[in-house]
Amino acid sequence: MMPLLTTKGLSRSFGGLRAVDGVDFALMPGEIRAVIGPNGAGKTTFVSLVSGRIQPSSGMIVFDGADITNLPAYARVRLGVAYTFQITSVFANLSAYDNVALPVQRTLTDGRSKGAVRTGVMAALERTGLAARAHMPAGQLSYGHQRLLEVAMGLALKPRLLILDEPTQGLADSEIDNFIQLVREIAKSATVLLIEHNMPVIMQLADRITVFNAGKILAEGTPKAIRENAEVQQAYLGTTP
Amino acid sequence: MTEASPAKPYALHLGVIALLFALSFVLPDYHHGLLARIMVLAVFAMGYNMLFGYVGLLSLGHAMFFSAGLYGAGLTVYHLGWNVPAAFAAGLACGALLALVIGLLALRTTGVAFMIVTMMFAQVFYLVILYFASWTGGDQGLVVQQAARVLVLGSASLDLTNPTVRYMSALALFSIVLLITLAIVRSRYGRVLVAIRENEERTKMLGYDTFSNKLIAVVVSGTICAASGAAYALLFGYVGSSFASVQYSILPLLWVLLGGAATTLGPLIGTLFMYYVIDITSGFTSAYLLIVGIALILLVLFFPKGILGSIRQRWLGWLP
Amino acid sequence: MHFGPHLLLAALEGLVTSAVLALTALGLSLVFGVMRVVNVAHGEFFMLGAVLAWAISTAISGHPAIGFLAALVLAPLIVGAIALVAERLVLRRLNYNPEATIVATIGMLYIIQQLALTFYGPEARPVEPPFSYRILLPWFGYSGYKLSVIATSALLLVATWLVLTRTKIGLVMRATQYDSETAQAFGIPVDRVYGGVFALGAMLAAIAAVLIVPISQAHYLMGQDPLLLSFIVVIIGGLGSLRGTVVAAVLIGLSDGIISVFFSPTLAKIIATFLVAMVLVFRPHGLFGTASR
Amino acid sequence: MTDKNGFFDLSKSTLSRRTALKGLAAGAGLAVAPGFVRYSQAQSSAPVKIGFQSHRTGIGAAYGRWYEKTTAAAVKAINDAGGINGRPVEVVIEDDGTDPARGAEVVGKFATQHKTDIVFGTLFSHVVIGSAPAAGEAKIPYFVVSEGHHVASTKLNRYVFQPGITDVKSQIQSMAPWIAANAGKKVTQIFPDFAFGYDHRDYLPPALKAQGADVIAQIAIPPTESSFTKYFPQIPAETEVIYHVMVGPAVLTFVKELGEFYGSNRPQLFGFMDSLEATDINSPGLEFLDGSHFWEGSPRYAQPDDSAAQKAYRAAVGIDDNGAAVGDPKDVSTASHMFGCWETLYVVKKAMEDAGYKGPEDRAKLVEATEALTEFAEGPEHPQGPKTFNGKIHQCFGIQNISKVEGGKLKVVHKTKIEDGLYEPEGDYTTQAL
Repeated sequence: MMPLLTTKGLSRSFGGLRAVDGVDFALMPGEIRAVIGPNGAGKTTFVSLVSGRIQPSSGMIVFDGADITNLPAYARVRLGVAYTFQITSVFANLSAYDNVALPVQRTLTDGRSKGAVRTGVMAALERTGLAARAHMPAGQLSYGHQRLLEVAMGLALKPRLLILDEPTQGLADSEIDNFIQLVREIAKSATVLLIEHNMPVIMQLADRITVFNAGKILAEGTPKAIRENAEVQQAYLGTTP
Repeated sequence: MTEASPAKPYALHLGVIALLFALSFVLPDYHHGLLARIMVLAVFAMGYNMLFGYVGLLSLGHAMFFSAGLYGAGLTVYHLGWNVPAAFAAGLACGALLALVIGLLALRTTGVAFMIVTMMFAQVFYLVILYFASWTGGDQGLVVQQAARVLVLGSASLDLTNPTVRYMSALALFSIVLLITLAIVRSRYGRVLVAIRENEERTKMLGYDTFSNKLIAVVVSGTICAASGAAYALLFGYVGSSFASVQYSILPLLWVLLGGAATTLGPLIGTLFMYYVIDITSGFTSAYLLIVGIALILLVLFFPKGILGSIRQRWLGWLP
Repeated sequence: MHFGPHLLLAALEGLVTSAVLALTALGLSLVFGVMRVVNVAHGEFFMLGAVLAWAISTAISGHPAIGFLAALVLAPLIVGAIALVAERLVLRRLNYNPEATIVATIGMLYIIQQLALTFYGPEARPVEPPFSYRILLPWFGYSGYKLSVIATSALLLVATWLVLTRTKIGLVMRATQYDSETAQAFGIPVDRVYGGVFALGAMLAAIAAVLIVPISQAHYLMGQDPLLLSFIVVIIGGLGSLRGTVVAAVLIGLSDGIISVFFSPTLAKIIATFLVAMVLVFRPHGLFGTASR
Repeated sequence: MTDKNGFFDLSKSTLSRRTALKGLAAGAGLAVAPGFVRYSQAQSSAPVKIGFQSHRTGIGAAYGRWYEKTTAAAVKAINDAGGINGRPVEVVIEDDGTDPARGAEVVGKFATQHKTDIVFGTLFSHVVIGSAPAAGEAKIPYFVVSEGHHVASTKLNRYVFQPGITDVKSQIQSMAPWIAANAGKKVTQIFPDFAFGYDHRDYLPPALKAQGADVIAQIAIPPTESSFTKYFPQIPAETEVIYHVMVGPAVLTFVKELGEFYGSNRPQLFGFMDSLEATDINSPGLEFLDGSHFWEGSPRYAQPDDSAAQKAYRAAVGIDDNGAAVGDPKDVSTASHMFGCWETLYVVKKAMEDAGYKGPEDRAKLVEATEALTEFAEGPEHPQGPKTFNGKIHQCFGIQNISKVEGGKLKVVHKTKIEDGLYEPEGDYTTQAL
């Protein structure tokens, strides 16, 4: 099987700092992949490069067999690379409905889905349990609901690759359980790349784990293998209480 | 903007148009004439609102789009003897083309830089009008003769200098632009524009080419303003450089902020308000600018979102 | 006249323009940078400074230098006080909302302009320079006062720079500019800083105006050009950059003077304005601005 | 002078329709028994309403104030002498903001809200040109005191007149013989780079040529300029006369900087008074002008040979021997232009009396009666001097003054003849429909 996403020698430096340093990475279709690493390891920079929010200094990104290194972010989204923000960035002044309508109408315009905007929006809101709050301004939703809305927007893009940047941050335990269910369901139709700090969530969800440290991939493997990897323990697990 | 029943907003807008139509028959002559002018300038404000209200781009150079229409229509009549529809189309074309070029350049910037860049391009445009005074009449401007301002439709001919014809022409333009604005605002495109205003970065990550969307908005906005300018030249017969000065870039901003940014009817309300405040106070005192200034400050203190914006916020949430 | 002297003259003239522009723009830049307020009335504070300079200098008899010096001290103080009142009564209540402050300062513009028209009148009135010494160069004569304007302005700019970088007041202002919420959390009275900055900005404009009235005249509509030019200078220089503001003012003043040597005047203005706009298009954050924030 | 009528009085619309009906009835009556109607109308003491479009704010405000003073004085004089056709004259003032768009609105307001008989007023050319279409469409006679060439160019319309002040083309032309004979043959022009300056740019060189003199350089200054020194090096060294005409608040700067540039060793200077209207000639920095010459429409300073009419006019308007307001020597008038308001109102009076003008329905007759005028004799009604009037181009032509700055005063040293300023008409308004 061909990987959905590969990067070759992907690098990005800010000033003198090499935030991402020659990363070779491959992601198989249908996978749930977690990316972990200490703060400043380059995780967010790495997914930003993949999503096109920032441009690489060197290296190459291939998505579904096509070189997307020079594509602008919006074009990658249209190909099916969706990104949900680490810091909640829903449109606070728009209703939850409008927030989701934006990605829905995008897929309609691109011909990646069919039907009315309304149907698509409500379907995404149902899946995330926000249907009853469709007409509330997003800024007035609780924090947990805003995170869910963020996911709903990602879902509504009908992604083939959904990048979730610390989706459980700030969620209550009960919300986290629901969230895990949701991601499992998403994974039936999309590949998921997950940046996460919450180890129990990772252990429950991830098929494989990639560990970043100092801009490089330190290790990669099944949750079990990673847990037992001494290097990882020293670099990451060991340093976080 | 949720896809609620579209009936209410459309009914409201058609009602406003019907009201303006009815006013034509009851208004005293002076206010009849003034309202015709206000409707034409409200179109200018609506064009400005398209960019400022919905996309959140604050331009201080929209006088150039207005005067592109003004001169596009006025000069083709004056020098080339074109008829009214052709001249109007020339005005629109000039505005659209200018907006495209300015958009391509100015949209490389954002925020205050966008504001200053548009202001400077407008200043260049203004100086160009002065520089080519032998064509444009420079600061004195040109008069489009009455005889040239007749709209020939088949066998019928409409004299645009006739007050009723002028009022109805202004109303027709106003109505068309109002309904177009309403349709855009309620469309998928309108939703994207608002998303760009709220958070451009996020909008990009939802798959939208925000640059192209903004560029289209600049062109639409510029074309609407040009329509207003072209109509002004043809309906009121004067083409002059004062319309390209920075004052006429600030005015639409003021009208829109007064009426309520990002409200479809706000531009009309704001223009109407400003015109009548000046008209009324200039009758009481020669120091009327003082009163206008105080009125502006009071308004912004107590209606920070503009007249219609505040009404929408407090009472009528469904207002588009 | 030969090319060399002509260029020298154009450069001198450009420097005078730059000197006054730098002070005015610095005032706008402070307000803009620290408070994020687009002060459309800034040009009117400039005008008010000039008008007050006329009023003060004509009220005081004796040697023109006495009246002028009195104006140089008093006019900015009065303008600063007016600005402070305006800030307390209006801008603060608007919570410095960017759009609302634009409308409010347009309102102030109308009010100040009308009051000047009513109480001062529509005429252009001159103020006598403190001294009138004509420097005789081999090719042309030049006003000694104009040279002193350049020097005074440079001194004031250095003083402002010292205040901003070496004093606690400057530190407080910079902290507020950088992040007003954090500044507030650290116990900086942001509210009072804003009031002070607004007054200071107006005072700088007023000082510039007092310096210029012996060269040009006080007139109630004189505020528009300085306003527009200051906006351009502030943005070209980069928001909140004092060095950038000064460099941009010199650049714009000099280019205005020197381009006029080569082209017909209106064409020169067209070219200069267009070039500056293009600089901004390709350097959207100005010459010295930073991309972030 | 009243400022204001009711603002938004809906009853007015019905009233206007009733008046219209009355007008129709009166028209019918006129056909049956003209003598009777005329008599009854003449007895009416309803005032003749004149809408005065004034530069109260904006760049023209200094002129506006003095135009208002002169107008008030003329109206008082006319009313004291029995008004027009036995009816008192009432002036309604609206501010045009020195803005062409507002100017047009104000003309509309006079025609439809105040329902004045005519519109009268303003100075700045762009306001006149911007307002002209509104006057033509409302078919309301529009008498301007602008001195621009726009009326005589016949580019406006049949309802616009300038019968009280000579247009700038004629003024320039009549200056040329004196300049060539007395000031010098090599002339450098400095003028503002906009329409007012272009009249000077275009009309002076041929007029000088005809007198054997030459314009050797033309320096246009952009309208936004506030400092001028950098343009002076463009003045050729062999220049004998600098012909300068600047307007706006920056004029004083211009003169001062010219002084700094040249010192005492300067060419002859000839300027248009437009530069220094409402400005004290003894302002600091203007010493440099001593010995230079100016065009003046009507002299600012009282002259030894002033006619009785001129003296009476000055007294009525309230200016002292130095051309400043009586009681306020700092308040200098715009003497070179404002006399035009006085004279225009007397032309209106004459034309209304010739036309037997009774009300707005007679506006067309008023236009024709004005066009039929040919000459205005010097006297209390025309204190500036005699004038001829060309009805085809709606423009009058009068004598001009050339004054020398001497001892802080302006002394008239030459008066031109009317013939000096005549030129071929460029068109004919009377062929336009009324």
